[in-house]
Amino acid sequence: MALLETENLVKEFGGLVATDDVNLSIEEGERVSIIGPNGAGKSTLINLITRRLDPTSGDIRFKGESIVNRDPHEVVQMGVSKSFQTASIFSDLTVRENAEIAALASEHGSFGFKFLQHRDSLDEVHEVAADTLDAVGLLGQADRTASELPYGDKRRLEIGIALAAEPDLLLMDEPTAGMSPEETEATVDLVEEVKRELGLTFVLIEHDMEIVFSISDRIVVLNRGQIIAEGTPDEIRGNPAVQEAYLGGVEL
Amino acid sequence: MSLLDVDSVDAYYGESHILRDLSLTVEEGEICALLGRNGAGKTTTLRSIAGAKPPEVRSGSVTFMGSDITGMPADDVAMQGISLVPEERRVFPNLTVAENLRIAEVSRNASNTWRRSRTGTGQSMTTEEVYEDFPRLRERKSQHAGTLSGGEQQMLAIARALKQSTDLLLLDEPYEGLAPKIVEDVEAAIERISEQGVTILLVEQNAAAAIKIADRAYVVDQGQIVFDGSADELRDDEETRERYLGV
Amino acid sequence: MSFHIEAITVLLNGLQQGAIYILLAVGLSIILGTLKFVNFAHGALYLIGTYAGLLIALEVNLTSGLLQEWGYGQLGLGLGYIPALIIVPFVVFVVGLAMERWVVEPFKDRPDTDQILVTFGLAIVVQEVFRTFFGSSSLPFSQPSWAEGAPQVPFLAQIPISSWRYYVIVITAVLVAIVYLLVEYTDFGLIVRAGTRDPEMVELLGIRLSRPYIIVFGIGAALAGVAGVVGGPLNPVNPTIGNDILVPAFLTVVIGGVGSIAGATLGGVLFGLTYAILVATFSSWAQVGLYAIAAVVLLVRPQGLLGEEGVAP
Amino acid sequence: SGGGGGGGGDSEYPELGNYPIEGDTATLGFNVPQSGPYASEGEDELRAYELAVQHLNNGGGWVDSQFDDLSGDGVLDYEIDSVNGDTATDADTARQSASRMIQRDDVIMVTGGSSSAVAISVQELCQREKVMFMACLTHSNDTTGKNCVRYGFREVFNAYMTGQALAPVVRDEYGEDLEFYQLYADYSWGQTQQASMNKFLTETAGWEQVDSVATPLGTSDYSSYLSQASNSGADVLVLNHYGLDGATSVQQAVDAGLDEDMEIIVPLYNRPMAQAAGSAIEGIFGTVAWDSQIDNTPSNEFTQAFQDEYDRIPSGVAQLAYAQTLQYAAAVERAGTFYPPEVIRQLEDYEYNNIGMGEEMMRGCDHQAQRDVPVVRGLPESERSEGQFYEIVNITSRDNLGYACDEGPAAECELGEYGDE
Amino acid sequence: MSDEAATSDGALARLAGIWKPRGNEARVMAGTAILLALFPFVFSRMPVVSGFLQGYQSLATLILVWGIFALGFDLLLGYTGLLSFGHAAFWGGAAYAAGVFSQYVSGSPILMVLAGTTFAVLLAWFLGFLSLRRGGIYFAILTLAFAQMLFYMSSSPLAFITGGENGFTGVETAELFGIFALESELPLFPLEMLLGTWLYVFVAAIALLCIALGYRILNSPYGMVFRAIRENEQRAEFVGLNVWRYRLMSFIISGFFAGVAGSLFVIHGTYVPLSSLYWTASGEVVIMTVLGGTGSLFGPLIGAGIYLYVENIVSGFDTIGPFWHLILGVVFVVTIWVFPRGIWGFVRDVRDRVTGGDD
Ligand SMILES: Nc1ncnc2c1ncn2[C@@H]1O[C@H](COP(=O)(O)OP(=O)(O)OP(=O)(O)O)[C@@H](O)[C@H]1O
Ligand SMILES: Nc1ncnc2c1ncn2[C@@H]1O[C@H](COP(=O)(O)OP(=O)(O)OP(=O)(O)O)[C@@H](O)[C@H]1O
Ligand SMILES: [Mg+2]
Ligand SMILES: [Mg+2]
Repeated sequence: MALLETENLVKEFGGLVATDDVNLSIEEGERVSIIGPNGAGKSTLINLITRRLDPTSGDIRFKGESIVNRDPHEVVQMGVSKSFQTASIFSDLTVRENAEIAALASEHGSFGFKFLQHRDSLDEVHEVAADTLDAVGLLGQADRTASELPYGDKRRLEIGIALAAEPDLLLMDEPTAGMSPEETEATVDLVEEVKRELGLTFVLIEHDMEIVFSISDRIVVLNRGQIIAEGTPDEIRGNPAVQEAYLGGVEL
Repeated sequence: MSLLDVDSVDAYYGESHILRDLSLTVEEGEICALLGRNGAGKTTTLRSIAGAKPPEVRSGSVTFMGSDITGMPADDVAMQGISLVPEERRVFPNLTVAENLRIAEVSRNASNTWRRSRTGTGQSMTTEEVYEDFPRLRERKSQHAGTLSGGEQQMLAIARALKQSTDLLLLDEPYEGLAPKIVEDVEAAIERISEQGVTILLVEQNAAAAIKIADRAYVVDQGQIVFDGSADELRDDEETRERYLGV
Repeated sequence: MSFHIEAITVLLNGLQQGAIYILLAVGLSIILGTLKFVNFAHGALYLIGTYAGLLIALEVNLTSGLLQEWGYGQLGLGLGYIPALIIVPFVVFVVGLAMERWVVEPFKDRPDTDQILVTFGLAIVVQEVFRTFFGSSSLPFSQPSWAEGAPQVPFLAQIPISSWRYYVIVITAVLVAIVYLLVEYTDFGLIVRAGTRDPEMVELLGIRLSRPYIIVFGIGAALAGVAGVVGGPLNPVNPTIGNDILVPAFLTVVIGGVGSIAGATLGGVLFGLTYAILVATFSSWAQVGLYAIAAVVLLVRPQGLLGEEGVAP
Repeated sequence: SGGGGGGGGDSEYPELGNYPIEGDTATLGFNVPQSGPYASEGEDELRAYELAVQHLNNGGGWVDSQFDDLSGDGVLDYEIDSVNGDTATDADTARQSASRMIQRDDVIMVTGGSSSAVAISVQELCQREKVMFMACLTHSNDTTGKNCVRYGFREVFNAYMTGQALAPVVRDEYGEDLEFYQLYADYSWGQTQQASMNKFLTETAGWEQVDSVATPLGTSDYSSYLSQASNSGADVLVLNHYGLDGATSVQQAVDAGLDEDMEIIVPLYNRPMAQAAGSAIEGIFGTVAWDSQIDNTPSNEFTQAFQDEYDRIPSGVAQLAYAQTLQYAAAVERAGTFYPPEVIRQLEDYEYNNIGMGEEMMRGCDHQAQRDVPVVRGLPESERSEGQFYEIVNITSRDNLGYACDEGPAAECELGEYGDE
Repeated sequence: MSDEAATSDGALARLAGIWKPRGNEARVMAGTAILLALFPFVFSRMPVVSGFLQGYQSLATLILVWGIFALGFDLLLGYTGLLSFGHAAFWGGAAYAAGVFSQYVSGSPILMVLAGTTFAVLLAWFLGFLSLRRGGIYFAILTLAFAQMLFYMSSSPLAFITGGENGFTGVETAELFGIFALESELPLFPLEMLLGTWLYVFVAAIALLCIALGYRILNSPYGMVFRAIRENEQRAEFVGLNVWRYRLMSFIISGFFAGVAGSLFVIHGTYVPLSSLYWTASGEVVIMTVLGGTGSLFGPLIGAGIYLYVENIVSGFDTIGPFWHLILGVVFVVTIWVFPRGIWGFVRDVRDRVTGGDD
């Protein structure tokens, strides 16, 4: 059984069909990139999966369970995490608290009646938070206020928060947009390392073909809301339809 | 005299010192590229020129067509004939595509009527010309810009700047988020504008793409200019490319 | 009395009631939409408009307050209603400009709760200043003699509504139409609407926004001033009227949809009619009905009747 | 505590409420509306209270001429002092204010109130705190009916008596077999006023009620309600609104042309109201508590004293405030102590004829004064002179008014304890 | 068998563990208790000082009652960042509920508080459910609209229960534990001198519990989650927090405190005015909270004290008395302008500057 499946997924905006009958299936442990020209419907697809948008029709299943009637936070609880393009953190809280929030959410569910419990007593949460911060290399700065961090560290923290939720599937919408090649590389390394250690599955949206072709197991090409091709990087490279619609003859 | 002369500028965000004694010049009619890795200070340079706040320019001067525009508010700078197409897609999401284009005209008209007169002799395209260059925009002309895709929005942002009366066009990563095929369209458009006599200062991380069309290039790192030369020189200067551009 | 007379009476009552809300709501709404500023002191502008109108139109006897203690027992220019109707919008426009400059600007980048709080505080201060100088007791603001009595409506019997209320409806309709055209069809309106979403970009295009902004605020204030002059003779005039009208005015904005002039108008009409119909049928539910309608609209369409999804605070 | 001292035999009685008084000044609490719909009335009340204090301490006015019990040199050797508070025509504010007077300022008596909701809530507090309350302006049947208390007394007549006094007058004027429509302020006073009007216009005048509609207290725009009344086709409109509300509703009724097809009655009105309503009040019948046009010695003396002090004609409210304060002081003198139970006993069933309203009795069974009721009618603007906005058409004798202790509102009254049982 | 015993032991231990004071809780509570015990004496009976302050016993009680209200309000405004203009609904709603309860069921003060609070919590759950669909100004307006609706409900359609504009006069409070008449004074000399009436003792005890509860909530996971939501709602949603639920909880918790306070308000005044549901009551608690200082536990208490002091005592001064409302308005505006964290925040800033900012 696939980890994530969409079945005849359709999203219309007024007359425009942004997602057109998409059947996507992602296996556990896979790295999948979604590419396609501007306006192809990539972000829309991600927003449908994270439940920020309601599909017009069709179904989305995660671990075999339909999620179209779930709230965004429930989807996160089930194990879908999304990293944000800009550093989206809790800037007035400390770095540690940032991680603790995420850990708390995943350890104790999306909501609990724990308003009488002193937080000093939540040992597991402290542990998970510390481990995550260690993994992204921020443990040394745990007690700084997040807003004081340099930008790069904020991006790390951002990813750290996504990881502290202990996801099974990580969605990344243009995670390296605006990053230098080095930073991009560092981010890719971080993700690869995490994947190795946690067995994470992830879905990547990128325009940077170098990254796409170097780290994907499989590439899905969207055009006008439809999947027009799907396959390994090599298959996609040679696909004339993709060349025409997307790469427009650029040498790679 | 150069068209634009940035002389020993120091710029700050709050207390953090971003541009350090940065100088560059842009000659009339050329395409000049400003390259550098993420966080190097490219956007900050453009914003300092355009008068956007923040950053705050604390010392040094910016001279355009011989007049000092340091510290001028953004709208005044724009009136002198400098147009900035910022990074991200800064279209007005609640206006239609056509209205987004019309507002650029408002500014052009304003410059000739109830505001001070323009010093430049700037070029500007008509709406028809813009639609010709970006047929996609004509198709979507009465759609609200907020519902365009990222790439469509980027095109609209460039198109809008072209409709301003412009002597100097500042482009901040115009290819970002664009599909390769569209990148070509945009490249072509930029070259066409340049041929019409508009001077262009192009900011890019993607050095290869920029060098392709640029006459001259600067490389900035940590707020300082570390390379200055023709596009060909940069193409040949492997060390600089490796050190500062990571390619 | 025949049913259609009753229906027309209710309709006119509703429109007139709604008209005052509309004048306030349109101003509030464009200010909220454009400047992103939540003005809980809008009622204070109405209050200023009413007192200014009263003092320009008539001469009044003060019975309490500091002015009376200082010997200004009788106050006012006594110029009549038409001059008041012309002068007051300018006066309140200027007050609006001052307020934009001294209050809105400093609070532009503060959270909207701070804006609500500071203007809520200002509203209290203005009310109390008026109480201090003019006393708490109500001042008589009678309708002009040329608008007294109920006019004979052609083809119908006499409808028990004073002619001033017809004027209120007409004045409101004209003003709202003007503002609507201004915002939708002029370059000024284009700039304002663009600035609503991305002010910095507008400036980068070479258009200075401070002037359009201050004018928007001024227009909103002037509309509140007009509401004060036309609404004054319909109600007793005392320092609390501004804050009393604020709540329904705000509800009108939100049920209409923030930033939408048409929405504010629709909201005002809906409000006025609901009230008038309920008074005519289940009068003890009239006030409850107003708030219930508001609640229902917001629950079904949180962005308001004509509001865009995802726009504004 | 225990520093009673001073006045004749004060120490005979145990502590109760704010008795005994510490020091040698006795403080009275004037709790009047200084904002809200009855604010104009409150202003005049306060003037009269201050005048009363002045006369109690220094002589003058009725203290010299009408009240034999009073010396003009304080009360029982105590100098009279006062504190005042704003009720804002709001029961909660009024109670807070009264509670401050009682607890901090140790007042021995509270007076004031010009909404029945205020009076009823404050007098209930006074009963609990064992401090006397001399109601000034409250006209609801309930004040001395189902909400009556041992510690509260009311000089002014009530809604029931207004109905009794008005019904025959309007019947004689407008005829029988008419239909009437009522609007009323939705609280204690308005409710009992409309019930009383209904009772007597039906029973005495033989009219028929078409409908009776409640309006919230403090309504500022009555137009929708008035349209309903107009469209009902009734012959008479009864506006049971008072103070600013009354002035507004009458004015809006006339503005909308209602007076062309209907007769309007405003059962209770007064000088500030008539003034605010302007020409709208012309020809409209109602009752007032007292008026300076009443020509007898006490009335003239009070008008004179008030004018001397404030250079204006006193309203009925002012006369009530003044009279209630002196009435209390006189009872203290007769009792020889401020000890409330004794003062109460002095007031109960006390007969007097010294405040310009003829022979009166403060009835023991419900603490409601039995007295005459002036019926007035608004004057056209052309006939007004010297601030007279209405003419007195009849002073209904108390013999033709009122009710026994076991009927009407009094039947529901249970006074509660004196506190020394 | 033994298993069972063990688990129930475990449960007991856990329960005790939850209540065990942690951090500096014990210290803070002890300090608060002492302050509460001294307050009425200093305020209304202490020689010289009270003459200067001109306080009185029932105002001391009232300050605590409103203080509890403001404290709860701050949990919402200061920590979750939601500005409600409809808290009068819970304050007044609880007051009516407790009042009606005393008339028809029992006048026991403790039961009255329970009844009023339960009603407020249910109401908060219901209104929160409806109002929390949008934040910012929409939330402020929706809460305002619902509270006004309740006001008008009780002013007319429900007047047969509430007494409408007349207020609810049927309150019948019984003795505390069936022994102590609330309005009577404490029997023993120093106690009477210190605390005054049983009513104060009752209110102060509940206030102490409320402060302890508030302190604990802020140091529970809730405190952290509330702040996270205020900072970045979208991110909070995408770490898997049910933002809506937590907001609702903070609204309900705040309604709980308002309910406790509203019930005490009836017990204190033996009367429910209609105006307790009017939006000005919501406005008052806003002023108190902001004046005292949002985002702190003691700020709102101080704010309540200042507000009521000005309203009831300064208003009586011959010189500035008549302008008390104006003065409060001006002080309020200045506070937001210059010290957005209120008086308490200002004091803390000064202290931090002096001591170098630990704690
Ligand atoms: N809220 C909306 N209302 C109307 N149309 C929309 C909306 N959101 C997206 N669209 C349209 O749906 C199409 C797909 O947009 P989407 O943002 O998913 O593209 P994308 O593949 O992410 O493009 P890019 O690579 O440029 O970011 C576009 O044509 C866009 O204009
Ligand atoms: N508003 C701001 N406040 C504080 N620091 C800022 C701000 N904007 C940018 N910076 C910092 O200034 C430095 C230069 O940023 P700038 O945006 O100019 O870089 P850039 O060269 O445009 O990079 P990119 O390629 O990512 O756009 C960076 O270290 C960045 O973190
Ligand atoms: Mg996208
Ligand atoms: Mg940049």
